[in-house]
Amino acid sequence: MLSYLGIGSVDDLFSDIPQKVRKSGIDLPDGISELELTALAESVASMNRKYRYSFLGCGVYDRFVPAVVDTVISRGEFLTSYTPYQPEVSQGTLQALFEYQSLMSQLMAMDVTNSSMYDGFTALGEAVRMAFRINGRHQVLLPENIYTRKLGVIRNYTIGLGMKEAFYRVDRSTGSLDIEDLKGKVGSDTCAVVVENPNSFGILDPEVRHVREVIGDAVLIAYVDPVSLGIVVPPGEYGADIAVAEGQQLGMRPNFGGPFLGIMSFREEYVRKSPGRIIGESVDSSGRRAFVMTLQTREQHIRRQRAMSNICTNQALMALAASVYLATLGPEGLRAVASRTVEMSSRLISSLSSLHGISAGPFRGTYFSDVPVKVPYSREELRRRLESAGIAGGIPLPSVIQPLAAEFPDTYFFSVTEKTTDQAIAALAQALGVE
Amino acid sequence: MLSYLGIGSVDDLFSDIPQKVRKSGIDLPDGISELELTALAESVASMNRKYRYSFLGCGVYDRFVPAVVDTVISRGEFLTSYTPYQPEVSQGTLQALFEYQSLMSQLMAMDVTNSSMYDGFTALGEAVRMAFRINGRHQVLLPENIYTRKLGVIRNYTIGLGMKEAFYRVDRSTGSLDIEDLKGKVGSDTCAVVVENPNSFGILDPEVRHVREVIGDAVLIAYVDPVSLGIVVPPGEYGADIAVAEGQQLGMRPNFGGPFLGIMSFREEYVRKSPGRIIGESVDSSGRRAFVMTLQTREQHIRRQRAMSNICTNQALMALAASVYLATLGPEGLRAVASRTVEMSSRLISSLSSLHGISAGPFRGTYFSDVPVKVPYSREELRRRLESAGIAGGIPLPSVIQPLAAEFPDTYFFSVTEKTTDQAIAALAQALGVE
Amino acid sequence: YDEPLLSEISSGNDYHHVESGAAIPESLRRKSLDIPSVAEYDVVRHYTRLSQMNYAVDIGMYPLGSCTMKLNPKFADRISSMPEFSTVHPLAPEESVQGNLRVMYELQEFLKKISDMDAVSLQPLAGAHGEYTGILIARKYHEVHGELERRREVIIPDSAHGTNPASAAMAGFDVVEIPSSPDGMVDMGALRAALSDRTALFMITNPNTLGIFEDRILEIADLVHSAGALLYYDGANFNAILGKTSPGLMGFDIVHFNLHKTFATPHGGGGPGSGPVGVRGELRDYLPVPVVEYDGKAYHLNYDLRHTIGAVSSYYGSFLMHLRAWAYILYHGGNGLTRNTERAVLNTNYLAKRLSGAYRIPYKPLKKHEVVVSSDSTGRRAQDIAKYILDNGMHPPTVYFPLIVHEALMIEPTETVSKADLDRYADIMLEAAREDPEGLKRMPLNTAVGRIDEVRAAREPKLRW
Amino acid sequence: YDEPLLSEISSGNDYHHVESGAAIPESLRRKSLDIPSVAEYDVVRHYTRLSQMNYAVDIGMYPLGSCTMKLNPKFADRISSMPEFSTVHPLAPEESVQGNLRVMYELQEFLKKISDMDAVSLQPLAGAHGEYTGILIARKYHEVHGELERRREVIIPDSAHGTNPASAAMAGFDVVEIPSSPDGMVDMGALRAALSDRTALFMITNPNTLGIFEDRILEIADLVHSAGALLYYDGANFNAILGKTSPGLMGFDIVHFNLHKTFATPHGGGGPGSGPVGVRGELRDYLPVPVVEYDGKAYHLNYDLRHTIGAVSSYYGSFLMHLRAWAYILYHGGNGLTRNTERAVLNTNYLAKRLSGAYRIPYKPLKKHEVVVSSDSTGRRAQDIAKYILDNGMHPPTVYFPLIVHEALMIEPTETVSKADLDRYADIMLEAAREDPEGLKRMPLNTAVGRIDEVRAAREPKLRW
Repeated sequence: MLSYLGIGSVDDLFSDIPQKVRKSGIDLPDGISELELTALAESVASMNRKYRYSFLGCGVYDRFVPAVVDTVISRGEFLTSYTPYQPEVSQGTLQALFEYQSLMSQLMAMDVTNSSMYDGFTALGEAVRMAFRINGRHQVLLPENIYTRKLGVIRNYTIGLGMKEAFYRVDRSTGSLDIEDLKGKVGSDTCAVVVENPNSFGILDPEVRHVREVIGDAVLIAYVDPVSLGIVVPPGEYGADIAVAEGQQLGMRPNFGGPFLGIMSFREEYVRKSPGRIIGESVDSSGRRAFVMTLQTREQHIRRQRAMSNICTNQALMALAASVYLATLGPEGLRAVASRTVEMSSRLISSLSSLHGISAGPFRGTYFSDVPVKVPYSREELRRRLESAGIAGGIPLPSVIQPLAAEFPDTYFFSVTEKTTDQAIAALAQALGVE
Repeated sequence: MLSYLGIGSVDDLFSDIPQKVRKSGIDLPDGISELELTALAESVASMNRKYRYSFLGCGVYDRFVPAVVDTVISRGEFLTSYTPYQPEVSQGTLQALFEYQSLMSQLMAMDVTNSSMYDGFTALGEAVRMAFRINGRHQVLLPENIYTRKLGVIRNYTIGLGMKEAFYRVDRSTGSLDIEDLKGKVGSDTCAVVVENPNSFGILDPEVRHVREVIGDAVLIAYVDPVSLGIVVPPGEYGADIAVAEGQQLGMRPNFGGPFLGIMSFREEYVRKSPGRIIGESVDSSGRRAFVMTLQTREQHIRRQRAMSNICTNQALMALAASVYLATLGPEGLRAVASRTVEMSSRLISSLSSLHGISAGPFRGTYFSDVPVKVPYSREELRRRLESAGIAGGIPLPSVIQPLAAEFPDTYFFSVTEKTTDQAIAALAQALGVE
Repeated sequence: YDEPLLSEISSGNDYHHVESGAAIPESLRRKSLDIPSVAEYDVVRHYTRLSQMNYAVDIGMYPLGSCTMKLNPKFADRISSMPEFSTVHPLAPEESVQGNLRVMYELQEFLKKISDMDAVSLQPLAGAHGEYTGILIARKYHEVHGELERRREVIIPDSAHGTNPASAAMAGFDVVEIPSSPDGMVDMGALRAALSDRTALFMITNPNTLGIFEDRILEIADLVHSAGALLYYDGANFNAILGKTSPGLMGFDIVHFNLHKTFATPHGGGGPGSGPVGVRGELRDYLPVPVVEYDGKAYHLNYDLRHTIGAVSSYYGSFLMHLRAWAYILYHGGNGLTRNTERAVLNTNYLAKRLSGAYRIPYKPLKKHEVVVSSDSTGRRAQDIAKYILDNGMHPPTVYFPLIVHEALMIEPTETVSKADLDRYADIMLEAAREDPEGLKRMPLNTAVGRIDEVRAAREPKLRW
Repeated sequence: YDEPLLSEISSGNDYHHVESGAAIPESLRRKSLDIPSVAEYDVVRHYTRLSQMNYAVDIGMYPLGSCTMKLNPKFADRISSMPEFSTVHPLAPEESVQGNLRVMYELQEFLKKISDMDAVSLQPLAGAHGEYTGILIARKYHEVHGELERRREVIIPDSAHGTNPASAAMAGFDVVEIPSSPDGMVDMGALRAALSDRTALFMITNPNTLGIFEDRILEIADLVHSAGALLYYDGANFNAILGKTSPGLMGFDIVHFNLHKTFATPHGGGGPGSGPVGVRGELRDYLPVPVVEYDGKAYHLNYDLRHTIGAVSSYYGSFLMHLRAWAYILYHGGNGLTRNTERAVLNTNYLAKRLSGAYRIPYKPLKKHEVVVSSDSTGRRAQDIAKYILDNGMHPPTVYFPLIVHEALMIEPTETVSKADLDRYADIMLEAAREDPEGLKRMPLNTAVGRIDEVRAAREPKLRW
């Protein structure tokens, strides 16, 4: 190829880079064999501690992933393809994403779902931005117990809008939102109200059904647990305008925090204000059904600075994983997983509640995955007990809901999934029991 | 469907089974969820002990498998397809097997290779049967140190032929075959002579080059290590008529003994006497290159009791694995793996030889993977030392070569691959060293 | 794709392999190694493209008769790829491989319960290998009883799989073929006439390759046993009878199982298979060694069976396939296995009835796991019908087998197919029966290649690049 | 395939799920859940068939300009699927996740060496997200320096990726677009004119989207810095310069990396991406938290940066992509990464020269990672050329971008393509330039579907079943 190009060496191809900024190679070791790399990776992996039982959760769960999910998403044709700019050779991705939009819309009981966002937190940030595009107002109402990091992401997503936050109360007896307090805080500049179900106390909140009627025409944004929707009333049924969720539980592993999946559904009338990619059904030249990226005029590559969002690459493969997960489980399977989760949290509560000095599930409501547990000893002591029993879990409430740190200094989250066993709960009870 | 068939229940479909032989269900527990099954499998898997270092070998090796191999063979289109009876929709498997035949023929330096046999031992059994079909004689000459189990398989494969075994000597000084002894045993009824390279003492045997000239027109069968052929003279170059090998090392894991891959190559003139499936190149109706199972008149589904073998299902997926392995490594990669193996066995020998009372590599020749090591203590003591160091290895020579048990009571095989590290060898030396 | 051969791709190998400069003596050294040198990106692309030129169970219905191509569950793929199972060396100390031995032991027990046989060996590597093993057991049995010299014959019906006679001949027996009766079953008269004190073994499959249940099986067993011979069950069609009957109840002495059929281990484009063998009572001591035993505390490899035929393969059989079958049986359970059989048989009879308008369906209408139809009633050749099916994106049935049916199409839908696909399949086959016969001969047109010149492939064999 | 929607498959779910009969209060209860009920065999077949309707890097060359679709190595797939990495919870105690933290720390260090920047955050989840993060950093920087009120403008060349202006606008800045000079590079006069004390940031990519290296980059950096603004490097085109130059040497303040481009993490049909951000010296304290640090003994998550912009995503970024990029960098090493860039640039220039006969290639001939050609010289539309390529089994270039080239085809072959494929690609494109223009408009004919009515899709949106 060099001779075809009439050059003497590859260096000639870089002659346009001024000497002053030239680099001669990278100061990193030379490449290694696949054998050495794999051995190194195994040895680094073994630096992570293995626990016998895990009660870690707070929005990220190590749920069971059916083997079908891994099989499908590891297929090279899905894994190594690009954003479907050429629809004729991307019908696989396009149809799968159209199906994802459909499945999620059914799960949320919402009109429309976009083809994915980065993760739950950024999806929530985008939802508030979208609410602003809908009504142009400047106050967002949030639950007082929202995760601090989630709030931080909302702030960074709305920094260019001049959005002001306000917080409504969560009842300390039921663990549900305080509808009167919320009502009192809604004003004429209220852009959006964010409700969570389950909320950050782990409670499945029946009060969300009453929010719509007290917030006027503010945009109602629901942040939900998608697995819970197997048995829990979906956002579309309590009047949500936008519903968002972290989809990690639907066929993905905890992945140390990523990749995750931001799910975002909304009312049909708002679709042209919505961020992200969206797939539509159309026909091809011979009238056959075909799928294509659509409403692209909302997007950055067409609309540039006037785009609805800057999203380009999103989480297509994770959307596929979530679809395959739901398709594999089916309605009965998802119901069972959700139901089993509630069952295990209730077993966890009864098991721990019998222990002296422990208060498990201090609120009166129904818990889904995350159960706050108040313990009678120091964080160090708790850590010691859990470690020696081989148990991961006990995320301090103050670390994830910082404003309530003073009120709940000794409360820790222990979370369950359908994988949680009675044996694990017994081990936890033993570890927490005062000797 | 029941109503279409005009029956009341599925039971009606089994009315032709006489009551006397009817079974009402199977006395096994009901099905379980995928979650429970996977957890059970993990717990059963954990009943296997994990070793820090392994020196197990003697024909089965835990070599490094490039990720590409697993990726390709786990693709559903290869994994879940059938024997390519319908060639128009099986060109993937057919071309891949044709390529396998080609690659193996190049590796062996033989004319033709069939599209796979069950494993190395049965391939050797079939090779002796094939030799009988070639010349109809009744004596097979084998090395005296042949693995006892390999011999057992040959016996079971030739039981219908009235084949008699005779054994030739292996020199105790060089570890190579004794060409004079072999020569003396060849007779007019000698059907086949089997040579091994490396032989069962682990020695790369230079004498194999001289066998052809002393065995007249008996069929020369070479049993070789396919990885060694990266650097070692191939059977085609020392006059083998049939070359067989265990292909497990080419991209498969030890698999607790299976599935493996029997490789079988031979001279072109014998192809119509050969067992197993074979793929040929042809053209389709429009003259384009296409592949198809061919010479099927040798096979059981056509020839029935006069078939060259009873093989129907063979090891197509493993043949694919071996092809992808060789394609990925390329000539340089295979050479390096073979070369590294020799390097590590030589390091093992020098490391252990410095230990008091230990004799590592008692023969004068060049070792490939398997090194016989004579130790000064009991089998129990050896086991204790290895276990406490987390080392697997030390297959007793008497257990795999039973006729020589009395001569080598305290000799054990320690085997290396390209994965063996200096650290592992040091750990072994420490474990074996007399305190 | 018009996919080049690996040897025609010249991108140059770029794999990062281990390094070594060690040399061996000149007398051992290979001069050159000319396998292809291809870059990793082209290796990946080559095999990915090749894979797409295959039909597969993962693509659609695959109703090859007597092959039982059902869904190979992905949970079994996952379990069989756990390195804790697959990296275990067969010669590792027994106490270090208890997990693998447990899987094998439990699978032996499962197969006993399913078949009502008394002992099982997992060692054989495929169905035909299991047959051969079974025949070696029969051979040894007669040898131990001093009758081998006399009992040189194995009787086999003309509808049998080709492996039956091939395996019998391989073990040195003479094959006596008996014709089927007009009802497609064993001709009792012919069997009686064939049986004698020269008979070593009678081999059949039930239901037979016509998908028909041999309802005189107990009578057959009596006849065979009265003649001093043994009765062999070819397990290729086992998917028809799970939980409904068993070789043990039917009086068989030896049986092989095809794990890659009945228990859904993947066929891999032609293997690996796995063909465990089960035997009744006194034949237990003839099984190949080792077998796995459990003493209540630990699992052991027992090499010490009194009349063992010894070794038929390198180690313990196709362990990863044992593992998959073990997982399959646990997942489905006794109830699920029985239900699978029910669905498979229901699907077959449904499809048979749908086809019965255009295709001749010989023998009695009630089928088990498969149905053999003849295209002679359509005036079109079975092979041409098959190619029409190919052109419509599905896989044809087995054609021209069993040999006793003219223009045979042998269809086994299995339980893992939807009614929608069954209907689509029936529609395609019915269309084919109406299609212009000359047009059919030019098919397939929509496949990677057209009809292939098989004669040329056999006359001028080109078997490598 | 004419593949039905999942909702049109009615085989009935048969998955063995966990059992539970627990109930929740009526007030919380969902009445019905109507997602499809499909058997596992149909789920597998549906998605396998869908997958085959996709083009992919594993199928062939994928020369989408500015997308860097190179081989995604399988060793990285294997490593990223090790459960020891992937099942780790982000809130597990720091001392229990040292392996994962080591990977992240080392990747930060690798990216620093590659870019000559001083600190790196792995948190952003895609390239555009990295841009937004970078812009938030710039915003905070000006805020800390008391200049945010005044500095409301972000300057962006007209050849920039669309994400640049979109991200800037999202952070509340006004976008000032400047035209390119006749040589396809930054128009220095226009830049000088645009810069002022209202400028917060100048965003460019180098080489730019025309594949041309901006050789006045140091002058640009001086101008921008003199105006008190910061200089942003869009890392989408990083594959052109590994080991040859770096944003650090060129004077950039902030840079994002696309791990899914330069470091070959798979694109997954549109994500997940990963867009780490690097900064120079004093901006280190502005990075999102946490960053990973190493004290010589253990790895730590540091949340305590003085001017941190806080959190831009749920946790630490797309960890599995970090892991893959880490593996990619280790496998190739410093020498391999540089060689990859050399091959990528060589391939581009080779392809450019081969195409130069028929296609107009605007601006200077020496290209880096990609070349933009115009089909206007052929009298055929870029989109039609693209469809001709589709019909020949390969993937077209990016079309109609950058916007400043008429009928643009933006081609980036990358280093993982053989000369044979480059030649084939050139041949196809040259053929297309000679093909009947009307015939081209009817293409593609060989793909799963023909040309799609995009107007209808947008006018009457049907966005779900």
